[in-house]
Amino acid sequence: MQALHQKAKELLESGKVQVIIGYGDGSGDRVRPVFISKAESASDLIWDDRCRQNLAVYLNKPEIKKLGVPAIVATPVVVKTIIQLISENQLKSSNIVVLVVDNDVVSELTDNASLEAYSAGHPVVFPPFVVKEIKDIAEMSIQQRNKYWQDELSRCFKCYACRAACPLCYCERCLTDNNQPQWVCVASHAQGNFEWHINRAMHLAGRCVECGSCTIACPVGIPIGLLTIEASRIVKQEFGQEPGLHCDADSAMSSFKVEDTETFIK
Amino acid sequence: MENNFEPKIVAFVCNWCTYAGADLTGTSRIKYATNVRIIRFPCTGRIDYNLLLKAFAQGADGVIVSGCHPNDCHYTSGNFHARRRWIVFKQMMEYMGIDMRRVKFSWVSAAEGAKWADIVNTTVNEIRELGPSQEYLEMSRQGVA
Amino acid sequence: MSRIGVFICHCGENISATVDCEKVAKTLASMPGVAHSVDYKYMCSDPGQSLIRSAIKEKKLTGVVVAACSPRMHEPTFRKACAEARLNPFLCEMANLREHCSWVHAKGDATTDKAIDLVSMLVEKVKRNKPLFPIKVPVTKTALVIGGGIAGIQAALDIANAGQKVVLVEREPSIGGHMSQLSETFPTLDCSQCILTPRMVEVAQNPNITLYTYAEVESLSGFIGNFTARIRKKAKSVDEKLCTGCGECATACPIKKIPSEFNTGLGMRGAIYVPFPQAVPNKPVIDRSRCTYFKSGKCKFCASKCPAQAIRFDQQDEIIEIPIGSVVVTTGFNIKETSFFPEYGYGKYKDVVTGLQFERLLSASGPTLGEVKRPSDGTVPKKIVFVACTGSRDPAKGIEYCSKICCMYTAKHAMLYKHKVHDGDAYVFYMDIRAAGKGYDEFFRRAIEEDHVNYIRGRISRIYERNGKLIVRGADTLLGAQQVEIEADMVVLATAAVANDGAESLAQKLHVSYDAHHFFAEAHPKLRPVETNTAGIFLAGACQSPKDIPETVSQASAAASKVIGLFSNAELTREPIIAVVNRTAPPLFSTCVGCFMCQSACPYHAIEQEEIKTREGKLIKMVAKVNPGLCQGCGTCVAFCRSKSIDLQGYSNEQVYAEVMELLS
Amino acid sequence: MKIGLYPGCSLEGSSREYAESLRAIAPHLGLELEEIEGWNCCGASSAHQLDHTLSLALPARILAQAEKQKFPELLVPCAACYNRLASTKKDLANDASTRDKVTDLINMPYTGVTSVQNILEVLNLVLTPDVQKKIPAAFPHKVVCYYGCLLVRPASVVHAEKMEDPMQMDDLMKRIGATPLDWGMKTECCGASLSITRTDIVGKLCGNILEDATMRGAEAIIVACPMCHSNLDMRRKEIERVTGKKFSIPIVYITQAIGMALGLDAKSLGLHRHFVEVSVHGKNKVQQNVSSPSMAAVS
Repeated sequence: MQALHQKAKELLESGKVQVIIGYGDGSGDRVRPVFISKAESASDLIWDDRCRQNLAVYLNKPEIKKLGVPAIVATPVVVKTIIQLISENQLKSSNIVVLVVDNDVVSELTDNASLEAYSAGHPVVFPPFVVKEIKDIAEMSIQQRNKYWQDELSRCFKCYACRAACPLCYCERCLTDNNQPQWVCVASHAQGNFEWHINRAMHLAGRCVECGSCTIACPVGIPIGLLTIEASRIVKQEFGQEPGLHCDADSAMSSFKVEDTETFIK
Repeated sequence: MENNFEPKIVAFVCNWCTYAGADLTGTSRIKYATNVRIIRFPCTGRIDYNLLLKAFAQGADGVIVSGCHPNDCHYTSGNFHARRRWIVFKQMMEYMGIDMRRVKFSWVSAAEGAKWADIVNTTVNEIRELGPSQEYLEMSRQGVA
Repeated sequence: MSRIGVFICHCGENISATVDCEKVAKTLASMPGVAHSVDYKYMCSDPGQSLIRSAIKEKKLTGVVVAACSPRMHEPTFRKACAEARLNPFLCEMANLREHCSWVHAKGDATTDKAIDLVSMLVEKVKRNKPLFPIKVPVTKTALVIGGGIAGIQAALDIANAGQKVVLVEREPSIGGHMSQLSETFPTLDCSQCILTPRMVEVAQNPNITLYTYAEVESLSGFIGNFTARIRKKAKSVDEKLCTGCGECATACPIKKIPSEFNTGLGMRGAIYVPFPQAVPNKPVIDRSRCTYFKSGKCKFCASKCPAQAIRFDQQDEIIEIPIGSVVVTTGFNIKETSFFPEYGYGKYKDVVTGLQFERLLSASGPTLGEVKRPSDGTVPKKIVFVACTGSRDPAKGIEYCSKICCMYTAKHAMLYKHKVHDGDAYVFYMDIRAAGKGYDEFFRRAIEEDHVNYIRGRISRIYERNGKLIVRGADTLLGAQQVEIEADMVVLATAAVANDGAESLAQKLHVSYDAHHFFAEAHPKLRPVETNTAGIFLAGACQSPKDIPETVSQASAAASKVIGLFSNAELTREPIIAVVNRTAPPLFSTCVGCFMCQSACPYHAIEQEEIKTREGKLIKMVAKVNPGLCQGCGTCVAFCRSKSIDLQGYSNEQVYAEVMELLS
Repeated sequence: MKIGLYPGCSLEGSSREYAESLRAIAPHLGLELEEIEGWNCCGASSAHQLDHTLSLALPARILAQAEKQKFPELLVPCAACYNRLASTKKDLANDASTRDKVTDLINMPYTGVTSVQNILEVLNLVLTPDVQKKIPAAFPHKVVCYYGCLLVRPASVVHAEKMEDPMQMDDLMKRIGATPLDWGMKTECCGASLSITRTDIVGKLCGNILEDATMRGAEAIIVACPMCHSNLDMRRKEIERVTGKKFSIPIVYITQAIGMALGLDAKSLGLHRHFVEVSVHGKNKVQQNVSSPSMAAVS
């Protein structure tokens, strides 16, 4: 942690960055995002395995942009998110400083190549309970899956916390806010929830870097991360394309290969 | 037992190939079932998967999506993008428990009038076997009621 | 509240035979938003159309649905009728009750109900149609012709003589293409140079034509009427203005032993050379890969000998950017080398030559000044075997098409050989003779009857050399496939005509599609043979598929007429079925968040990035913008856009959504 | 290099010299040949005229046997057997239903793992530069290489590049010091099985081959197929009767040529079995080679 504090102080004092986005103590034993712009309060930054929210979601917020060049304390999935956002023209590696901490050694990643190298070296590892959930659902029949998701999604009351937590959900007017025509029913009944969650999954297919922030954010504990994990799995299996690896990658869903294969179009 | 359930099926087709193929079915006077209504799109690339969701929500029992064969697309790549979209959408729907046998994807060129009639007839028979689309209707009714 | 007019057509009784038209009209009359609903026997007839026009005026209709045949048939007709009644044509839609309903179903309620559904679906759509106006696009009145063979020359001259500007780009040091390498041309045997050279001179002298030789297209961007071409003028190392074409440099150049491309390797040229005597422009270029100065910095003989001091060793490649309104691709073809055929010796035997090489031997300006001599020892061959279909019509060689011109030039070769070597024997192995042009069959018959060329129907299996002679082993299928072995002095292979090298990369630069053999793809084989799927880019000649000179010239003139037609009006009008990115009031400016995935999805590169700035010029956000000239209205971007910020006029999200809702309600 | 060997009937019968010469040179090339146990006939040309499934089952059983004995590669010196095994492997590879039918017939597990190699491919692997060092310019003769048909065709099965003008044998001959001449009859037909029914046709066809080779001054015709050898060598009298010309050019297996280059004695190479006296020999001194087939690799 000291190395992180030292680095944060240096960056702020040198004026290289105007704000450090990192993790600080939250209520109870939880951790919450902190935005440090004064060198003295650099020591508020903490770094342990409780730090799991995806801080990249704050990089494009107008309030942060107003402050100037931000630095961000990044877990591997945050680095992947930044690479994906760069490939979607939302960020430029030149005006952010990414701090990665590996067993108390802090290093700065300030260009595409270093981000990509770091991301390549840190594949996503699912916690055991997620692995188990994925396996359970995979073994279900289509009826069982229908029942499972109907039950889970029935708890959704359209608070859209998942949308707020996801750094890749950066649309200013979301599909759900569209009422001419009303693509997604507003009410949080079975149909409205189904339409929202399948659209969220389709929109993140080939883009979700599986950081799990949406699952963390869901107040009623629906494992909605599984949906976007499945969407990205389909894209990787069918088209061999993985998000968060290259800053100049072509997005899987807006490109194609003549030799894409399928068996159901007759 | 004579199954005389008449399924309601909507077909999303591309104007340059399948719509023209259906025209050819007409000019060749090939008869087929009346259950299908065709909606014309400039290209399969234009067909939004949300339309399928809306169709089922409105009580459709089956959907046909058809367009140009690969490399035939009037706009060179609309059907390739559509293919990628359907590959992901089909598996996502099945992952969330929706039986995708009610959706028929096909390539029908402007010269395949007979094939269009055959697709319509086989789809109508298959959907008749599956019966009315229960799980989606329940989902809509359960919420709205 | 919309006031929609519904017009149900009986189409004689094509529709009314199985659809109860009156019932459909009556049912639609009670549909909300429908102000007028009638049925009539022939809607597309003049009285039918006047029904629509008068209804629009009397009932002040805001939209029209004509339920009749396929919109692919009469949509333009009814849209024109609405326009005449001062209703925007794009507020008129058609329901297909004939091909999709009456002709394919039996009479009965189900059919009539389906008809009602189809019409009511279109009514809901029309309620949400917006008036649209054709897109006007300015047109730059300069044509770019790529390729200076006979096709390019003809197209350039036709366009220039119509008063339009032309830029003709040719890769070789001189225009003329393959035609300048021919001796005489079938079927009239008039000398190729005599009929071609005047045209070449005309190109050089025509004020409307800017000629760039030894130059290639670097890139082409933009769209119909508004292309920008970047041409790379390769350094000729000679100042074209000063050079008088006297040829002193060529004689002075110490390097003599470079196989001349023009003479297909049978003749030699120097490092500084003019490809052939009648070259246009008749100015030399330095082949920098073979010139001693560029290798070791010494020599410079040509510079010392040049009376006009025109040699420029330090000249660099030059890139020119030209606004272009239309492009004609006339890059021509190539022929397979003998080394491609293992069964005929892999190009080991000097006396096994291609048709083009034999043309050079026959040509008066050729390496043997028109005398037929064996490349190996220079003796006059007494027995020549001509082999048709070498590589062509041969799926095993990957060339399954017929190269179209070989039967005719092989007959010509045999005739010219007999004219030059009276006591010589000419054999032609053929599969089928293709001589379908005007005067072609008579020409080929003359070869047999007057010049006694021995035509043997059969393929040859192998050629190998045995004590100085070429043993040609074949079969004569007209004599029961009897084995034939000929000891020939020389063999001429009529090798397959293939796409010119570099065709694929040029096609990719122009975004024009090409087939598996790298020939350019025409928009429609029968109805649009000289157009491509990319608006404003036309094709002519053998670059589209192998063809002879008469066909090439007629295609060139056809392509030229397309260009002249395009340039004849100041602006270009295009159907307004295009995508539009929404714009909203500040501070949002647009719901588009600039992910630009639509840009990579667009096959026509029609989506650009627009910078939205404050008055002081500070960048607020980047949003997508559709170029109306390029967008062809496929809608892939619309269905793809996650935030639904882009919509397709004529098939908007609201319209298609309404169609689905109405259809299933 | 240890490799499975499928000799086939002719290497045990009419072309014993091909097998003897192969076994004689094997140790010198570091080649360890291990014959397949209980091998059966490959069906040759007769099987696939009678019954297509039989013509697949016979070679499949051989390959299944090779799999049982865990041979990654299988050397098949005879061109006909090689062609049958290679085409069966290809046919069964992409036709699951026939594969199941055949595996039932031979009731042995067959997956098609073993790769089928002909004599030229194996010799190309083992005749390495350091082996060449041991036999410098040891077979200094002008020769022509006759490939025949089954070693180079059909292209889909036998991936010989430059099918019309193959060079593998010419290349091997260069490695042992010979000078292969360019000639037109490399892949011309020798008449094959017509040598029994229509020997006159074989006489005419082989006559062309022999005449062309002799005319070019070749001292021997190198072959790698029992059928080519027997037609060009054993039928020499009929050929001379049909063509009315005398040919004394010997027909030598490539394995015999290598054997002579290694200086092995004529008897161990089976040269005494030829009808036409072998007038060429290796430069190195003749050494008595008593290697028996099962002897492990010497060098």
